[in-house]
Amino acid sequence: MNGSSSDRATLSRRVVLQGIATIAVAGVAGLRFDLTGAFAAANDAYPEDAFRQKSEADAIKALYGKTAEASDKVRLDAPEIAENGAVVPVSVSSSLPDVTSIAILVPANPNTLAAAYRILPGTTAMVANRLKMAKTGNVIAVVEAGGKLYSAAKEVKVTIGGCGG
Amino acid sequence: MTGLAMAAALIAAPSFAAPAADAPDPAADLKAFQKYFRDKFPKVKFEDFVNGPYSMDEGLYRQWKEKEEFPPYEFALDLGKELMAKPFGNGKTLADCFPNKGVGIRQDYPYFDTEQGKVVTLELAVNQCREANGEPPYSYVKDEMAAVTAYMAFTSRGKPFDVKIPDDPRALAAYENGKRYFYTRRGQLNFSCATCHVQSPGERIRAEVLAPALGILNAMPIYRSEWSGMGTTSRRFTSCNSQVRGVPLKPQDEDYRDLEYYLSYVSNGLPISGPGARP
Amino acid sequence: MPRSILACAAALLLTAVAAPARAAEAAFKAAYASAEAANAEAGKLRNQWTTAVAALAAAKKAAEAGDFDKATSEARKSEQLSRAAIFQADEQKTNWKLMEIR
Amino acid sequence: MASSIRVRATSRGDTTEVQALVQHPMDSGFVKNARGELIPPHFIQRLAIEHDGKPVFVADWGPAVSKDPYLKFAFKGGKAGDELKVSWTDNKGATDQLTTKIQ
Repeated sequence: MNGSSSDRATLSRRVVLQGIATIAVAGVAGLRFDLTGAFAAANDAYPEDAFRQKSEADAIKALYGKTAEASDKVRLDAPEIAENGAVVPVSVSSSLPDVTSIAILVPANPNTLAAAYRILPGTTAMVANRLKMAKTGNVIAVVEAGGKLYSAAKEVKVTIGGCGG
Repeated sequence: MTGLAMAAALIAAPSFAAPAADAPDPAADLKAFQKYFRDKFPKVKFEDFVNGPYSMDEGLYRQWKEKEEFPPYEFALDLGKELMAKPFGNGKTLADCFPNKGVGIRQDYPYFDTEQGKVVTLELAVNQCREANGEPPYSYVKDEMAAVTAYMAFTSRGKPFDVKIPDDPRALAAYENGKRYFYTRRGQLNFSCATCHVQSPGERIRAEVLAPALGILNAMPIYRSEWSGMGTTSRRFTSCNSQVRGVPLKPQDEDYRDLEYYLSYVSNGLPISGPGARP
Repeated sequence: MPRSILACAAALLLTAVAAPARAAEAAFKAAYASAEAANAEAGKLRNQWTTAVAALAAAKKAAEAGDFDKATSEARKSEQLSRAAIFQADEQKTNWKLMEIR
Repeated sequence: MASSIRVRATSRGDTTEVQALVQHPMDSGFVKNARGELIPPHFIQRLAIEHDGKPVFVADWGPAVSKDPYLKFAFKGGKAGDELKVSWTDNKGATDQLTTKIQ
């Protein structure tokens, strides 16, 4: 298994930068975020808005209302080279306690958020799925645990794009 | 213009003296063919040649194994089973046309039909059955045809290819024609089937890892990620032709059936592994 | 009066343009006919190239749009490609054996 | 009509592992058909799994999930014979569901 990746260092730097930007914004809009960010709460609707976002930061914000920090307790498994961008096996798991949600993002796609999973009490913090990737780029896993967000990233090379044609 | 460059290259190519025609000897061909691949890939286990590019590349192998946990051809298998048993207008079924109701017989196709005087592939046999019972033929390339052949392959998994060349000059001629088709360069890229699948298996062409010709049909039909769906041997042949920029023949054209006859024969002994999954 | 002069001038201009246009159309027709023949011959050898067929279609489309220069050049390209395909098919009639595993 | 859902759920020790495969085009809305027209988006938005009537897993999907989506997860509890219900809804309002037993 080739676990999460060499890109973690670059990701964490980026997340830190985004974090600074978000704090600035949150100073104004913080209250709203606190109200809308409770993705893990029961009986919420399909997060239509989060799935429409183009950037990683906007998608995470729309989904959770906060920003993520890189963590080696988020394990992201994806191939180095995808056999085909139409079907990229991606799995995410975490050793963090109290995981309530796992989201997977592909910033190179037209819409960044690919899937968001609610991990209910008693459910293992693990999910595997198959995703489309338009081109080479990072896959980002975000895990919500104990009310905070943690992330990991891995670059997947896509030589045959997954957007058809 | 690449086309013109190609034309120039063709014209400039030195003309080799063609080897003298020798008597056809399928058994010797089979031995040489299988030896070539064993020698070229000493680390690949013989039975693994049926797994195409996955036998040649570690990263691909892992992705394949992950997909096999719940393979994408699952739905085709169920549909195939249903279609085999579904009564035609006259009450008969597709299964009635085949020995042992079509179960566990994939390895015997294609065969040379001495009455029809031609090679009958599994796909042709399916449509001959439908038409003989007053039903319209299936499309040769996907959907129902892929589903029923997937089901027949699945029930034959592990059985070694057992294609026979009867003592009939027409059968031998069909075999030789298939071999000719396999090695003949065509299309603007000037590739033969062998260019990719004999000389370069395991290598990447653009993004794809090429499958070895040995065992390539054992996995048919296949779910290709590139197609986002199932495809038959017919689909594989026609798409190969287009990829080298040649206009494909009609599915189940005599040349294609003979090609399938040749390629299946030289893979005799390797187990049926279809339906397969391919990038 | 000035109107009819203008009309006359326009008519003259039209004929002046029309003559070379007719020549271009004739050149296209000839080029297209021989491209079609070459394509048919490659077909008989069961070795048409997709690029030759595509160029032939592009020629027809350009001609229908009245662009005979482009149509002629596409037709000529198609014919050259078909000629190469024919050469390839003839050469491979025996040379396929060079690649055979034995 | 056969169900669009295939499920394999196996209980090992105190954990039940669930794998599901759903037959669905998952059209993203960015792909053109043979005539060059965009195929409108058509994808599953939510897939939910209940164990003996209690929700254990909720998936929210966008169009970047592959055609014929696959999912694997696990939960504590659940034993052979227990009921597992899988249901989905797509962006056009279509739904399907399947109830199976844990192996």
